[in-house]
This record gives sequence, structure tokens and C-alpha cells, in this order.
Amino acid sequence: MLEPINVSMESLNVMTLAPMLIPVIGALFILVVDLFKSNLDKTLYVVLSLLFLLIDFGALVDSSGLFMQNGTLMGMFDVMLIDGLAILSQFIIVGASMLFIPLALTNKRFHEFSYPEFFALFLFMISGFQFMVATDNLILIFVGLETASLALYTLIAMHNRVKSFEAAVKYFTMGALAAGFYSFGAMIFYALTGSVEIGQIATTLAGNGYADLGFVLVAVTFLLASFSFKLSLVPFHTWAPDVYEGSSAAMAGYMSIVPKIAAFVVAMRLFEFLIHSGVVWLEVVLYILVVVTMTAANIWALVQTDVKRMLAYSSVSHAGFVMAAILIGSTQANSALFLYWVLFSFTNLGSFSMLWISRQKKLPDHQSSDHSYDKFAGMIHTAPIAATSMALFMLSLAGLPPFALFWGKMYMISSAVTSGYTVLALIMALNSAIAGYYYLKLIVYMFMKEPVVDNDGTVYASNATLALRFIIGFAAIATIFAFAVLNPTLEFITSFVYNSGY
Amino acid sequence: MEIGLNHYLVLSTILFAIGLVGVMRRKNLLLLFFATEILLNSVNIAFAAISHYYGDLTGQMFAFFVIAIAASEVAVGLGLLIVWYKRHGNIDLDTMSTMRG
Amino acid sequence: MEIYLYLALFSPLVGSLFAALFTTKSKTLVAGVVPSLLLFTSFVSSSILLVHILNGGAPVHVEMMTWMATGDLYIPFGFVVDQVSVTMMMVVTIVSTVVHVYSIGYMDHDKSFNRFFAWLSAFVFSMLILVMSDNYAGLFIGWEGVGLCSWGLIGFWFHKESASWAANEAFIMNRIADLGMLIGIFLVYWNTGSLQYDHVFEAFKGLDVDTLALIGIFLFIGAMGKSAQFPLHTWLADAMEGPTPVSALIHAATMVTAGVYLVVRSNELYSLIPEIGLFIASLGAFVAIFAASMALVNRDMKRIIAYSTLSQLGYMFAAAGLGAYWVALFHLMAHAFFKALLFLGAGNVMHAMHDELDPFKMGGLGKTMKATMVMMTLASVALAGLFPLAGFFSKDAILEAAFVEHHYVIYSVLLFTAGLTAFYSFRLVALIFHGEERYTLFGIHPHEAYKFMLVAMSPLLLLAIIAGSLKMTYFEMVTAILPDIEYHIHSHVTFWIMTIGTQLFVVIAILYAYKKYTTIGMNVPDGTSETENTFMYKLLKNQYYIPYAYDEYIVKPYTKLSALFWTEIDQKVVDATVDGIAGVIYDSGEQTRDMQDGNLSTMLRWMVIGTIALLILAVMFGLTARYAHVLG
Amino acid sequence: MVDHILSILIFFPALAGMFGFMINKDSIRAYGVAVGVIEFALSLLLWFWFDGGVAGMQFMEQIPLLPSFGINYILGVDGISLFIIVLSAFITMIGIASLTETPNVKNMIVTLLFLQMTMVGVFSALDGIVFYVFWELSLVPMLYIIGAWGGPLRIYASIKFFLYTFAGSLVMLVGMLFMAYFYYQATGEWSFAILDWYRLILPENLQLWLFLAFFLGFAIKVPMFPFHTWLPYAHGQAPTIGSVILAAILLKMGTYAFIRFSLPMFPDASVALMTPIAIIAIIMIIYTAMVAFAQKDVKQVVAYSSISHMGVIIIGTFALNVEGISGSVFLMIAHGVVSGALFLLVGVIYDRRHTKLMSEFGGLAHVMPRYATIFGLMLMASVGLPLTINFVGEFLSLLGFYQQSHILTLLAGTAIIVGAIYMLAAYKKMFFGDVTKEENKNLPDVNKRELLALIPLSIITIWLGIYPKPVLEPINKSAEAIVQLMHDKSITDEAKMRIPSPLNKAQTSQTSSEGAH
Repeated sequence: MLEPINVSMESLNVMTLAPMLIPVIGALFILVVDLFKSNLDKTLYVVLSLLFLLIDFGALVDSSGLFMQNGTLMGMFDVMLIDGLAILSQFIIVGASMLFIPLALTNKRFHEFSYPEFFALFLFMISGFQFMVATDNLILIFVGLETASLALYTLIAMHNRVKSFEAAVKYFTMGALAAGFYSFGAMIFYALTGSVEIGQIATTLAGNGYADLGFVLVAVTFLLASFSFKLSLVPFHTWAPDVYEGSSAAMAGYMSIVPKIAAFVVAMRLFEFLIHSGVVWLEVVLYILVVVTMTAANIWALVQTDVKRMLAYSSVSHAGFVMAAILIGSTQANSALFLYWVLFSFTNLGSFSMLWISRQKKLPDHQSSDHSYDKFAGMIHTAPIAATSMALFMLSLAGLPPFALFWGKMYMISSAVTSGYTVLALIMALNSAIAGYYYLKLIVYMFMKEPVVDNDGTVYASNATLALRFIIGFAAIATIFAFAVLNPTLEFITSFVYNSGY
Repeated sequence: MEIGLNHYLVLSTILFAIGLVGVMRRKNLLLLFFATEILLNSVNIAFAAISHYYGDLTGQMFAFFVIAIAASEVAVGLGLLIVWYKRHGNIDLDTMSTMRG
Repeated sequence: MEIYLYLALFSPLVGSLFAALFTTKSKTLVAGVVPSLLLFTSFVSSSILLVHILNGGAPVHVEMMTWMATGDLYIPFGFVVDQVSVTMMMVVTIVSTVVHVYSIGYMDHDKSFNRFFAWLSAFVFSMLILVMSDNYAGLFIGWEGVGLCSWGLIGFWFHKESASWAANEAFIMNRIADLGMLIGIFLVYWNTGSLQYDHVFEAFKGLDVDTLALIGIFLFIGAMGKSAQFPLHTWLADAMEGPTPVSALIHAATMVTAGVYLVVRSNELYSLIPEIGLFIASLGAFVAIFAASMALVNRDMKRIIAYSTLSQLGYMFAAAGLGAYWVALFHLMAHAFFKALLFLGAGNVMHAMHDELDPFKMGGLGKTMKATMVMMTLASVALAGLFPLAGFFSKDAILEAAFVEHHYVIYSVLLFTAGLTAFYSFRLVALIFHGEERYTLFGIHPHEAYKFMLVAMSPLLLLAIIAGSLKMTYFEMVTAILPDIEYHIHSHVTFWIMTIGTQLFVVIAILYAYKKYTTIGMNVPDGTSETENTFMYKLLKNQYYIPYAYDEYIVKPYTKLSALFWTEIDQKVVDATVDGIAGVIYDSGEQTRDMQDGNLSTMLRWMVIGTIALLILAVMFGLTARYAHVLG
Repeated sequence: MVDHILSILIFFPALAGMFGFMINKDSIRAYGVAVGVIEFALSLLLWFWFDGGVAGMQFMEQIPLLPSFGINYILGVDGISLFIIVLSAFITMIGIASLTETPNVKNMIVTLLFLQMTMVGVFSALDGIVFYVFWELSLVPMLYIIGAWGGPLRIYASIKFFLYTFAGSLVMLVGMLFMAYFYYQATGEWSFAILDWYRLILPENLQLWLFLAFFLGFAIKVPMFPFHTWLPYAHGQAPTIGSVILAAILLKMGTYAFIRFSLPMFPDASVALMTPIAIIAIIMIIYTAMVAFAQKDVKQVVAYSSISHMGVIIIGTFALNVEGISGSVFLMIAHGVVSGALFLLVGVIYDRRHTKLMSEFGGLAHVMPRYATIFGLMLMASVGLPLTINFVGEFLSLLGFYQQSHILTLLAGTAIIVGAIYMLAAYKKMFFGDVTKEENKNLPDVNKRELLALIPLSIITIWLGIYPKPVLEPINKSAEAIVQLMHDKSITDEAKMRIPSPLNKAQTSQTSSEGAH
């Protein structure tokens, strides 16, 4: 007879689960509310989800306190892994989500926000990402990833335009393929080591001294492919521009931040131990991926005629830029990754929100696409403040000091310099120069051209409500005065990254 | 002859390759989804086999999760497919290329 | 004494500024009178200083203030009045006073009357700085200053294309020489650590000959520019575009002699490097005859005088080069007087002839313009160097110096040139004042110039006559700081033969000129007579084709090359490369954007292709890793 | 206030600019002038408080910015930066006062005030990153000025200006990061403080690489041949005020940076690369002067002439001795004044005729005598006539470099010839001859406002030409300090030989002069 398995509750320490469970509860709660009383106004759901996110954030603060006291802690049969990376990335995830969700409060009505399911799915997605980053178990990563992705596909589709369906289908199909790659890679690792926990895999491989390296590499190849898809590294990026264009500007901005940071954390867990144990192949491959992604995406961004699509390519390029951190793999580089992403998140959210508030229901005929450049011509005359803040975000994205992203770029390049990647550092620097052109192009349109006829500045703020203005204002101020809070942020990040052994 | 682990792995790999080819070749969205299903299930076979080989359940767990996810994927996928069909009256990939460049 | 120094130096500046106040106004007489008076003050104070020096007073040396001081470099505004500079001051102030007064009349009808005096006084000021400075930098200030003023005065009638062109030519040519001068100054500084004359000359004694030679050459290049020595001589003739008083003051009496002054001032340098001196002397002799030959056939009154100036400068350099610095200075002085007189006379004639310059269109003016005729004739006599006028003593001294120093070639060249000088100057006099009255053909009614203009000229006339007699006193004074070599031809016989011979030679030349150009029905050169078609004549008439050559082989290529640099290099190469790089980046975007053709299958293919590429890499790498030991 | 005068100088214009948005557009110009005057007064105060006897940095301020990474907000001025700051305040004041653009003048003035912040910031920053911040930030207002108020090609010109400089300075940033890293390796702590970097002695090959990295950034800014082609476009398209500030101040950033960074940090590299750089400078001098001679547009003439003069400044800088460096710094001031004035003068005629083609003019001296006079004065200053401000600088620069190389100085000296050629030619085309064009027959001469801007510049041109001492002395002090530093920290024998220590020299000259008396 089998003996009953008894597990002591504290050995589980459920607290580790709290941050992930809160959004789930929130989602269910919203659904329940909808059950009892349907067609409530979206504002209710917005505020509700905001509340739950706030609680989530509080929980994170709590667990970060725990981490500072007694370092990394495992939980739930050692499936959960709450280390510095997990906490930092969750901070970014939840924080960005909190910035995003109020963007639903447009004064034009958009299809998706009228469904409470939208917000439920949104919260599910968040918990998915949180699971993804807070474990080193390949299964849980897979589950988290897919939960999040499936929710995301739906959210995109809910925008309910032809383009958004197309986008969703493309994203979905490629996502499915990526999932296949992931599971195949995981399978090989399992076959090699008999474990699906990254930590153990690492130890086992180190134990037998990478006896059959060939298979390891094959496994890494498949995992790399699937994450390159998530991180939109060339040539796995092809979904990015279309999906960004298809989905609403707000959602696009969100996609350029949250899923990627989750993917980055996993990539960090998966690949850095390999790099440190001297798998030269991976180093070479990553080097190529990074450089190609940065450069090619920049070059394609140059030739775009639609601002949103341009921003899509630029996000791809930024992702490549940050991927360099994983290639370099030093503590400074990893901290740089988080710093960069924090700064990037509100700069990018800001710029996408600018597009979001200028979103028209139907296009005037002189306008080829939603956010074509000429739509912004002469903006300085019609909507000076909007133009100025948009220019601000562009300059920040271009890495012009003292605006937010410059510090990220600088620290990242510095980490490359410190680890002896001189050429890489130069390539990164020059890429910023190339990128300068397309950000400048928008500024040129806004400040140096004459407005298109019948364009009084109203269009640029047609969606603006107080909430949106607040978000943008916050982003703008953060972009300018980033340097003021830079030092504490960096120290916080560095200590967390360092204490979790990266 | 004795059917060993490697046979399973080879089988799974072959299936996986078939899946890949299908993904690349198929122009019909539905068949495309089939192809992805093949991909995932090829992995399941391997997991099951390996898990039996090592004699621990993790692999099978993984397999179950994969099945679950595959199922939900199909749910979402079909949903999208239906919407698309409603709009365009076909499920041909080549029709969905309004965004390019 | 210092107060006089400052008076002498700054009153012209005040005058200039005063006149400058009126530049935009229409003609106001005070703008001419006040500067003239101030110049007279300057003249008086310089003469006081002269007396002071003559009575064996110590040189007056003041240091007004610091100009530049950095590192070890220390340049003050310092001025010294010693025997040499006081001589120059006298020359400058006398001539310029005369010219100022004269100009009040001469520029009477010119609408830019006031501007003229502003420039003129400014020139005098710079010239005084040049001669009074106690260091090379200060000298350079004056050096450039006179250049600027001559630019402004040559181009005074800037509506005339030729005038503004000549002005620029003069400025740029001088700039070329100034570069040499600048380099010379640098050399002086880095080798002696200072630019003060006294310190520098001390330090020179300790330097090796090569350095000194280098310094000497570069400084002399500067001198060549200002004194229009070959090959930088073309600007002087063109400079005659300026108003005649300007020619008299700047391009005869003062500025052009600055080069000579520089050499005399640096005598301690040049006496250390005799071979450079010899080169200078030879160049001087060459220029003397070279310029004189061009004067022979020229048909422009002012240009003729300009060429003679050039040739006289040659004389001075010859003397200076041979170490006879005091002689050079003496000839400089004498020449200043009679040449200025000659120019002013020419000015009267131009007035009379309504700015006609071709002497062949004049003739017989003597009847209407007696005074002018007398003055110009005497000036020409002095120029020709006939006893007892100034020219005789100075020029004779130069010839003797050349003879005594046993440079017989130079001597004979100079001697021959003396003949030429006599010829062309009296050719001019004859053509203007004697012979038949050709001007009647052009319906001109000549008239004598204002009285006060003639009066103003008289001091120069006086000096042109008597300057020679001052020779000894001058010698006593100046040799206090200049090497006092007395040139005595020891055998009296040779001396007398030489002197008489020279005089006779000159007289003959004069008579020949008279005979040739006063005969009734003398053929006016019109390109028909066979003499005019001889190669030699053409050569001289076209100034040895040198201006042509400069234009053809320097100016035009420079212009072409500049245009080429701009259109071809700067735009088509340098800039094109920059834009090219940008273009390549952009185009590569345009080319490859089709990778995103929007078709889902293509996207999936890209993913698979990427994976397979990675896979291939992986397999290769894995195999190499596995069979590394097998391979070796 | 004394301790924070620099911060005040930097941020006062920026704040004033912010408030400027509130001013009614009719009175904005007065506001701009007022702010300009106050700023200038403050800068004079700085000069007044400045202790000319001290060679080192003064009015130092330090606020931690990113201390864990060694980035601090450090300010300070020495004799070299002091006068450029005063100049920038002065030029901005003059510029705003003589502003003629009417379309949305408010934006223009606000932009100018922000630009002023960046300029003062660059010249008073003593931390690499802070320097870089202002250096980059200065591009934005200029981009806007050129792009929004410029000529037909303005957008092309402004983007070219921005991207070209941006690209160059990013390489410079990498250099800075390396510098900080080496400092970290040497001392175990990060620092971007320039004064810390001065203490760092690097092996020669590293010096060479870093020198090149910085060089690219600076050379594009200066601009040095062959990186100069953005300048003619920028000047050709920019409005008058833009050209004035660009030529007078922004270009100086490059040359200033050479003295602030390249020389003291990489003495051996500076010596090693002296000859090639000098050759580039000579190409700049002669080649661009000839290009200027070929121009048809008077503004282009002045634009190319600035490149040519920058060549002389570079020559002086790389003389690596006190004479040369003080000369080049002084020439920066001089060129600032003169080129500024020349661009203003071009603006005067452009406002009247809306063309800058010289063929459109001729005989202007008849109709606009005052204008012709001032132009003539500035022309003579620009060709470096003694007793004008330029001569002091050019003379000292060339004099200084003569110690390093005779033949190269001879070539560089041709500046005084070629300069005279294009300038006089341009002057002749515009002012001499008869008035041919009908529309030129009765152009109004310079008016009160224009005189208001031009007279002070003319006065400075003469005053500092005759009596440069008050400016030259502090410059000299700091130059001596820099040369001494270079001499002390240079490692190769050649460098030791090429860079004479001012101290020893002072003694030697003492003795020699005693010998003379």
C-alpha cells in the first residue's frame, strides 16, 4: 500500500505564489462581476484591474523585502523560484501594465474595451508572464508562456479590425510554431539530463563535461529559435511589424515591453550558464543575432512611411540592442538590461500613447495609414505641447542625453566596453546614429513642415482624456528627469541581479 | 527486434520534420493548424518514451501539459479562423497580406 | 623729448580720425586743413627731435604699453628715435605735409575729399609706426598698416575697375612678401627669444651663419614686396591708378622705401652675412636697369615716373647690399624729395590736361605752366644726378661705393642706368613742356595749378636742390649707429675721370633725349615705325611680358583650380562620399524590405530557415568539437 | 552666489526660456534681449570674480549624479573656458538684439535661450558625461533653428548637420567609456571627472586609439577636412542668427575640446599625430580658402572662410607650446567676434535684397558707405591685419607652431595670402565698381538696430587687437598649466622633447634676457 503523502504547508511557502495568483483572482472576480450584472461601463473594469495590479505590486514589494533578507527562495516543490531577476522583471511587468490599463479610458469608444473579458484576459496574461519569469522549470515556463501568449492573441484580435485579425492569425500561427520549437528543445534537454529544471540541467551537463555537445547545441538551437521569436530577433521578427500595425497603438506599445522582458529573463536563465561554461558556438550565434537584429531592423525602420510601423521596427532594433546584454553576460550587462528596459518601458509607452490619443476612427483620404508621417506635419503650430512631448520621446529613443534612454544605452555600451567587446560597442554606438535618422524624420515633420490642409490640431488629441494625458505627462516627466532617480534605481537593480548570481 | 528508445526518438524527429514541412508548405489555415498539432504531438511521443526510459514522471507531466496547451491553442486558433472565414469567405494564407514592407 | 615723440607719432592719427568723421558727408574743407596742420605739428616735433639728435642727444626710447605677452614672448608698443629713424621721420613728415597741403588743391573737386584725407593721414601714422618702432613686431604693424592704406588709396576711385583691381593686386602681392617677413620674425624669435632690436642684434652675434642667412633672406623677402623688387614689382606700376598725390607720397617717397629702411635697420644682421648682402646688391642693380629700360618706351607719364622710382630703389638696395647703409639712406632721402616733386608736378600737368597721361598728347605746355615746368625740370636734373643737385651726391656716392668695393659689374650697370635715367626723365620733360603743342588736337585748354599748390611744392624743390650739401652733417649724425665707411677713391685722377665721365655721359643722354623729342613733326609712336616692331621695343613696351605671364600662369590657374576644387572635389568627392554612405544604408533598406512581403507562409519559412541555419551551425560545431581529438 | 555662478549662468537662460512661453509674442523680443543682457552681465560678473593669477579651475561645483558609476555634475572654469563663456553670452545677446526673423519669433527666442544653456554648459562642464550631455543637447536647438527658419534646402541641411555630428560624438562617447574603464582599472573606482582623467597615464597605443575616438567627434564639430561638408549647407541654409551662433560658438566647441581633452589626456598621441593633423589643418587652410574664392554666394564665402580659420586654430593648438595654445584660444575668441560680425553683415544685406549672390551687388560702397566701412573693418580683421583681434591669435598660433615645424608653418602661413585673396575679391565684387543693378540704387544704409549689434563688435575687434592683455593673460596662465601637465605626464622621449616645460623655459629666457641687458 502506498503511504499518504503529507506535505508540510510551510515547506511549500505559498507566499511565493501570491504575486501570480492575485491577477488570476482579479480576472475571475471581473468575470464574476460580469455574471451578476452585465454591460457595466469599462471604467469600472479598468479601475478594478488597476486595483488588483496595485495589490500585485504590493505583493512584489513584499517579496522583494523577503529577497533582500534571505536571498533567493524556492517554493511549491521548488518549482517557483523567486530570485532577483524574477522580482525585477515582475516589477517591470506589473508597472508597465499599470501604465497601460488606463489607456483604455479613451473618449472614443473602441470595440475591445466594451467586453469585460478583455480585462480578464489581460490579467490572466499578466499572471502568465509572472509565472514565466518566476521559475526555472521548463514546464512552468512553457505553461506561463502559452497562457500569456494565447491571451495576447485574443486581445489583439479583439481590436476588431481586418488588420487586427490578420495580425492575430499571423502572430498565433508563428507562436504555435515557436511553441513546437520550445517543446522540442526542452525534450532534448530532458533526454540528455533527465530533468527539466534549468539549474539541474546546468549541473548535470557540467557534471559530464558536455559529453555530447552536439545534442546540447541542437536543444539550444530550438530554444533559441523560440525565444528569438518572442524577442523578435531577425529573422524571427517578421511578425513584429505586422502585429504592431494590426493591433491598437496602446497594445502595440505594451507588446514592445512586457512580453519581451519576460522572454529576456528566461533567455538569461537559459543561455547565460551555457555562455559562462564556454559554449563558443552560442557566443558566436548570439553575436551574429544581436548585430543583425540591431542593424537590419534599423535599416528597415528607415524606409517606413507609417510611424507605428517605424516604431515597431525600432522596438525590434532595441530588443537586439538589449540582447547584447545576454551575450556579454556580466553583472553590469544584466543590470544594464533591466535599467535599459525600465527606461525604455515608459519612453516607449509614452510614444505609443501619443499615437494612441491621435488615433482616428476613420482615415481622411490624404492619409495612407493610421499614423502616416504627413499626418504629423506642422504639429508644432497646431498642437505645440503634444508635438514637444512627442519630440521628447523620439529624442529619448534616439539616445540623446540627458533623456531617459541615453543612460540605458550608455550603461549598456559601457558594459560591452568593460567586457572587452570593443567592436560590439562601436556597432551599438553607430546603430544609434542610424536610428537617429528615423526618429529625426518624425521631428522634422512635426517641427519643420507646414500642416496639411484641414488639419487643426484636434486630431492629435482626439482620444485624449485626463487619464491618458496623465499617463503621457508622467512618461514625459520621467523621460526628462530620469537622471535624478538613476542612482538609486541602478543600485537597487545591481544588488538584486548580483545577489541572484547573474 | 527490440524497439528501443532511439526508435521512438527517431520517429518523433521524423514526425517533427513532417510537421515543419507542413507548416512551410500549407496554404490552408486549417491544414496549417494540423501541421502544428503534428509538431507538438511528435514531441509528446518523445517525452513519453524518455520519461519511461528514465522511469520518472516529469516527462509525462510535460506531455500532458503540452496536450492541454495544444488543445487551448486549437480553441483560440479555430476561433480566429472562424472570424476570418466570416469576413473573407476563405481561409487561404495568401489572402492575408494587407500589411507588408 | 618723449612728448615730441608722441606728438610726432599720434597727431597724424588724430588728423585721420578727424577726417574720418566726415567721410560720409560731402566735401568739407576742414577735413583737409586740420590733418594738414596736425601733420605740420608732427613735422615740427620731428625736427625738434632731429635737432636733439644732431646735438648728440641720446636716442629717445619709450615703451608705451604691452601689446602681446604669452609664454616667453613679450612684445610692447615701444618706439625709438635714433639717427636712422629720425631721418625717416623727417622725410616722411616733410613730404607728407607737402602732399597734404597740395592735395587740398588737387582733390578740390573730388566728392570723396574727406575720405581721401582720412586715408592719407592714416597712412602717415602707419608709416611713422613702421620707422619708429623698436621691435620687429611693431615694424610689422606699420608694415601692414601702410599696406592697408595703400590699398585704400590705390583703390580710392573704386568705381574704376582698374583701380580696385590694382589695389587688390598691390595688397595681395605685399601679403606674399609679408609671409616671408613673418617667417623671418618667427626665426628671430625662436633663435633670440625676443623681437626687440637691441636684444636681437646682441643675440645675432652668437648665432651660426646659416641661421642668420635664413633670417636675412626671409626678412629681405618682406622688403622685396614693399619696395616692389623683382619679381614682385608689377604692382607698383599698376598702383599709379591712385590719385597722383598718393603716388607722390606712398609710391615714391615713403612706403616703397620701407624695404630699404628694413635692410638699413637690420644692418647689424646683414653685415654679418655679406654674401646675402651681395645678392641684395646684385638684385638691386638688376632692378635698376630693368626698370629704367621699361621707362624708356612707356607712354604713361605716371608709369614712367613709377619705373624710375623702381630703378632708384634698385640703387638704394645696391648700396645697402654693399654695406653702404648710410649712402642708401641718404639716397632714399634725396630721392624722396625730388621724386615727390616730380610726381606733384605730374599732378599739375594732369590737372591741366584733364587727367590725360600720354605725354605724346601734350607738348609745349611750358608756355602755360612755367612754374611746373621749372620744378619738374629741376627735379629731373636732380634725378639724373647732375651737379650740384641732390641726386648727384647721393647717386655718386653709390657708384663710388660700388667701385671701391670692387664690384665693377654692379658699378658699370649702375653707371649705364644713370644714363638711361637721364634719357627717360628728359624724354618726359621734353615731351610735356617743349616741342609742338599736340594737345590742341584734343581741344584742351591747359591752365596752371593753384598758387598754394605750387607754394606747397616749393620746400621739396628747395630740398631737391640743396639736400646734397647736407651730406656731411648727415654723415656725421647717422654713422653714430650705422657703419661709417667713407668711400674714397684713392687716386685723385680716377676720381675726377669718373666724376666728369659720369656727368658727361648723363649730359649727353639728356641732350639726345631733347634732340629726339622736341623736333617738330617728331613721329608719335603708333605701331608703324620699324623701331616699334623690333623685338626689343615690344619687350620693353609689354614690361617683359611679366604682367601677362602672372595673369596667364598664376591668376587664371588659381581661379580655375579653385572652381575645380569646389565643384569637383568638394561637392563631387568629399560631400558625395558622405551622402553616399547614407544613401547606401537607406537603399539597402529599400532593397531588403521585400523580405517582409506580408505573406504568412513566407514568415513561417523565415523562421524555419533561421532555425535550420542555426542547426547547421550547431551540427558543424558539435562534430568539430567531438572529433577535435581525431583531427588533432 | 559666487559658488554657484556657473550653474546660474547655465540654467538661468533655460528657465527664462520656459517662462518665455508665457510672454505675449509682441513683447517677446524685448524679453529675449533683457534675458540676454542679464546673462551677459552675469558672465561679466564671472570674469570680474575670476582670479587671473590662478591657473587651475575656479568656481568649482560638484553634485553627485550617478556616483556609483562615477558620474557627477562637476563645473568649473579656467582662463581658457572663461572667455568663450563670456563670448557666447555676448554673441547671444547681440544675436537676439539684431533678430530680424518675424515668423513665430517666440519659438526662435526660446530656442536661442535653450541653445545658450547648452553652450555655457559645454564650456563649463568638468565631467565627461556632463560635457557630452550639453554637447549633444546643443544639436537640438540648432537643428530646429536651421530646419524651421532656413532656406529652401533647410531640412536636408539640418538633418545632415545633426546626424553627422551625432554619429561622430557617439564614437567619442565610446572613447569616454573606455577612458572611464581604464581609470577604473587603474584606481578601482569609476570616474568621468576630467580632472581625474588628467591624472591617468596611459600607454602610447591606448592613447592613440582613444585620441582617434575623441578626434572623430571633435573633428566633425570643428569641422576639419574632410568632415567639413555639413558646414556650408548649414550656413547656407541657416537664418542669420543661426549662422552667427554656429560660427561664433558652436564650432569652438570642437577646438576647445581638443585643448580640454585630447592634449592633456593623450600628450604622447598628440605628439605622434601632430604632423598628420597639422597637414589636415593646412589642407583646411589652403583648400577651403580656394573653395571660398570660387563661391558665388557671399555667405558661403564667409562659411568656408571659417573653416580656413579653424585650420589656423588647429595649427596653434597642436603647436603644443604656450605661445601656440594661447594663440589658438585667443583666435577662437577673435574668430567668434569677427565671423559673427561678418554673418550679421551678410544678414544686413540679405534683409534688404533677399539674395546673397555677389553678382547681384556691386558698387554698394556708393550707396551704403557706413555698411561698406564696417564690412571693410571686419574684412581686414578676418585677413588678420595687425591691431585687429584676429592678428594676435593668428600670429601667436603660427609663431607657436614654428617651433615644431618650419616648413609646415610656412605652408600654414599662406593663410594670410589666400585669405586676403578671397576676402578682397568678395569685397571688390560687392562694394567696388559702379552700381549696376537698379534695385541697389537706393538701398538704405545700416539702421540703428543693426549698428547696435555691429558697433560693439567693431569696438572689441579693435580694442582686443591693440590691447589683448586682459584676455591673453589668464589664457596664458592656463595654457602654461596645460603644457606643464602634458610635459610631466608624457612618457615617450619625443613627447618630452616636443613639449617644452614652461618652467624650464621661463628660467632659460630669464637668463638669456639678463645676458642681453
